[in-house]
Amino acid sequence: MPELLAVSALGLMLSLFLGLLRVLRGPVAGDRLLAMQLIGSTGVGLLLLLSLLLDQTALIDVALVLALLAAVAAAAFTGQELETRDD
Amino acid sequence: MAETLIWLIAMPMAGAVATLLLPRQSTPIACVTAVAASLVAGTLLYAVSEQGSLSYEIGGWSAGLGIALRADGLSALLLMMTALVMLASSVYAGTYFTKAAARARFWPLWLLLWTSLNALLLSGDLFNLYVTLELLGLSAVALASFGGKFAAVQAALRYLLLGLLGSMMFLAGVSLIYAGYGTLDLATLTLAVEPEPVAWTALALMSAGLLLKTALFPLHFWLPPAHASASAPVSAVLSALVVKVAFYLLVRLWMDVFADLVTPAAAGLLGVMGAAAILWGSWQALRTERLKLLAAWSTVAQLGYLFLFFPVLLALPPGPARDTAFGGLVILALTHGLAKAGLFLAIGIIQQRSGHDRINELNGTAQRLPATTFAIALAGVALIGLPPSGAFLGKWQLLAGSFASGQWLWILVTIAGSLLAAAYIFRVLGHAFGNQSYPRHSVTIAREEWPALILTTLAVAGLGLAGAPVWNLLESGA
Amino acid sequence: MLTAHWLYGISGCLLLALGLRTALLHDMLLQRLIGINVMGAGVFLVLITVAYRGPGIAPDPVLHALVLTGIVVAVSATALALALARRLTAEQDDG
Amino acid sequence: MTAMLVLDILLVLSLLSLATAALATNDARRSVILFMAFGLVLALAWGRLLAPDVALAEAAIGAGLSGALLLTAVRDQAHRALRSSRKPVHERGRANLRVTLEWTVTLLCIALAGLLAWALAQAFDRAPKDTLAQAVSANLAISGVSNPVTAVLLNFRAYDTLLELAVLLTAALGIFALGPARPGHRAAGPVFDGLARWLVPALILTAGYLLWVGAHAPGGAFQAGATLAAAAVVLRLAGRRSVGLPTGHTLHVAMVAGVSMFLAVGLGLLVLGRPFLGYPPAWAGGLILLIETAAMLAIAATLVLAFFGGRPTPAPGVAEKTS
Amino acid sequence: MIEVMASLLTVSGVGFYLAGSIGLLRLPDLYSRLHALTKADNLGLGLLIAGLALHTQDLLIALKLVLIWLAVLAASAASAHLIAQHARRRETQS
Repeated sequence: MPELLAVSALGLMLSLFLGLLRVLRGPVAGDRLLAMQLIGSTGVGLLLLLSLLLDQTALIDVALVLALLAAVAAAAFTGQELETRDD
Repeated sequence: MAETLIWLIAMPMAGAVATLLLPRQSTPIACVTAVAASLVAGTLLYAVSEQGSLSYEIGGWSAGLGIALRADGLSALLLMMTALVMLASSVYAGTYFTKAAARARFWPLWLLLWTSLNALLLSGDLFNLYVTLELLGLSAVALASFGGKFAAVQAALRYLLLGLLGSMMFLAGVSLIYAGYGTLDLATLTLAVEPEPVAWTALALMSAGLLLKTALFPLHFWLPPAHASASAPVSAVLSALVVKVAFYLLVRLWMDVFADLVTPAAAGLLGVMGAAAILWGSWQALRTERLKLLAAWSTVAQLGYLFLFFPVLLALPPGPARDTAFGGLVILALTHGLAKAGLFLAIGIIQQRSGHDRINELNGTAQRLPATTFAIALAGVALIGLPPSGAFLGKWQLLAGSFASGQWLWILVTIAGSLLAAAYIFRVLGHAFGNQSYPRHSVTIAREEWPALILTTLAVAGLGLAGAPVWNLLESGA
Repeated sequence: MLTAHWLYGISGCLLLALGLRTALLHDMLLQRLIGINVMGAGVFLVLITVAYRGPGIAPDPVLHALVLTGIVVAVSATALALALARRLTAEQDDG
Repeated sequence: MTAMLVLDILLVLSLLSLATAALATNDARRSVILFMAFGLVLALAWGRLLAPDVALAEAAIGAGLSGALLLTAVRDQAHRALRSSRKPVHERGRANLRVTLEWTVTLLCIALAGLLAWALAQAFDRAPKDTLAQAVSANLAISGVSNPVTAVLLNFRAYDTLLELAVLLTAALGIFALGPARPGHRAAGPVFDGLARWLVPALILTAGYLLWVGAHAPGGAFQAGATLAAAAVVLRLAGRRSVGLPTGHTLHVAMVAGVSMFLAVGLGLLVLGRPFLGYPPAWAGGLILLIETAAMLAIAATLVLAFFGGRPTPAPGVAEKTS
Repeated sequence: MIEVMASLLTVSGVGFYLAGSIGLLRLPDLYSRLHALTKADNLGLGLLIAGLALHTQDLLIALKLVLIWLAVLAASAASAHLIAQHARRRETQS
């Protein structure tokens, strides 16, 4: 099983690496954000695998935080700020 | 007695909290804090002169696992100078910021800056020093941008970026030290360190970061705009204290912790950079149109003298000769701190009264503000290094040490720098005493004029005439 | 010396140099700031690598604590820099 | 474990290529997105190197908050801030000088990396000197907590953490002094609003969990504070202007909560005849939790303030109280 | 038996992830990528988490795993929506 976990982790890392290529290539911001979304959820999966592989239960909490914040980037990027300043 | 060490840090920090929570009473709270912290600094100075070095283990954990605060003669003297400059500048700042809302925002940052200065001078732990450097940098930047003028914010942003760069270099050195020696405690490290690649790479990284922060030529370019565009009380402490504590840390590392590693070539390099700083800084001070920029460039030059001491000290044999020269370094640093702070406060008064600080239009200042003009003249005496100022004693030791070790170049540079300093000071005084009839001749000293006058008097008379205790203190605290 | 030490240690040094180069040379504030943060990441990577003792062995907690402190400090500084920058551009637009 | 080695190599390559790409571009927005991806991969690296505490902080900060912070800065055009200072290069001589400078700096940086790596290799080659780690585990039982990282942060080196909170306070005050906050976001559409509706409570619960768990497992005040701040950021992004950060005096109290609780405990112990921050072992756990709770509030308040970019103004209709 | 199930789920989860990344690289435009991707990574993580949940004996951890999956599902749906909206807005603007 550890071997299988390690190979699975490697598979996810590979997937993440491919996702990064899209982040690097773009061409438009939407593409990069979409790829960020993918590598975010890949990162979550990878952390879960690593938590078993390295016997670090705490990495599940890291995955949880990452999962909860996964939408913040897209929201911060696409959200529209108010124009008027009322000060 | 060792509790004074922690009080020196806790007191301004508590003052910062109190001024923030009670904005209406912030000015009285800040003044009380300033007086109390100065008294504690005085107590520490007395305690170190009586008992020698003091140390305090925070949390009761032995140094290494925990963090120790340490004070010897050098740090006690610099803490006292910090207290004097901060106290005087606090009194001045109370009158400088006329709006209550501005004062309420100013005091917490001001007291946090004081906290960081004291924390840096007392820290005995390398990583803790990194945190204090960041606290110092951030509070200095926040204060430099205070008021929000475009030039000030721009200079503050540059200052912040370079300061961060310096801190990161320092931290890189710290991590190397921990990797190699497994400790962060300075005292433990002093015993463990050996001349080997790990140690000297770490020292080089930390020194590079600190040289950036202490603005040694050619890393000085951020200093004049940042110091000249800040408000007067802030400029005073930036020039007098903030760059100086970074220099203190360099001295601590080169002369104390890593003393075995320092080679004549490395010290010579610092000397050459210092010499360049003296000549370039003084030249720029002579050419500038504005009084504040003059003072800022003069800081670049004066820091250069301090670095000239490195090759001189290293060439002298360890023992009384070196100790005497070292005392000269300390007294020069102290004099410059007091004089430069006084100079900036005096310039602040001129700027507020006449609405500008253009040197060519200072005519009549001597008649209108005699006390302030006198303070500038006193500061000038200290900056040039004339007797009886403390700077004279310091430069005398520098010359004597250079003479004894046959380093003629430093003698030439010191003399040239002093002549240039005389030129830029007399240029200012010449304009200030310029011929202008002025109707009223009532010699009054306004409240805001006192701090500058007291600081510059201390620099000239206090340190110059009573310089001997400095040497005694350095000896007893060693 | 473990393979992980080699890999991650050298990467830390490279990140430090990369960040430093950008912080010194880049024209734009944001990239300089990111450069400084990359530099910090490099130093932190070195520290965490030093703390690492190999699989199944408890790493050095002191270094982990130092890195946590360092991250907080770096974030504070970045936040202040961005606020200063915002103030600058706001004034540039006004005047 | 060749799979692990390949994984390590891929991880390191990702880090280096992301950093290079983020720093090489002139497009600020692109640079920020790449830096966020860098933060995410960095969190994985911390996990891989058995530093879950650091990974938690990086996940909350690097992948979430600082990304949001930098993205709003891009929208403010903050990247233009220092640009005007460098005049466009006209003469050929200046251009050559610039190229020479770039090459010199690049070579110096490469040399620095090499020097550092060489010195580091020498440090690794010695017998591991982990006396400090041993001292930590020897004293862990009387530290009040069982997570050694928390023990170092809040007991053995609590003074560092006190100063760190002072750094946060300084940054908050600096931002505060610079002017009012951004106007805020438009109300988000139903999709994000629906997400925020359950995400915010989930983040707050997670923050509480991380604070509590920090005593015996990875977690603690900083991770909890960053998560709490993320909740406020989500609210802000969803366009809820009136909630998220208190204004006026309440905000001041939140900002100084960490420093004042630390000082109160430290000086209180000093008055009782113990060393500054020298907790009696029996009280240590409780005092540490007390300090951590206050620190969490301060950290969250500061990070949200950073995202707001200035003094938050009260909701429209409420007159501003003078401070 | 459970062991085999868990392994099978994990491996197929990774397979979906890889398919998603390759799709991200190969598909021609943003909208088709959006379409393919949201399915791939949700399914991939779902399978992976199912596999890992079979592995663990701890109920709290299993619960956390499910929570993580739900969070990623929601975030992914919301981000996809926001990105599509953003892209449309850009198109109508230009």
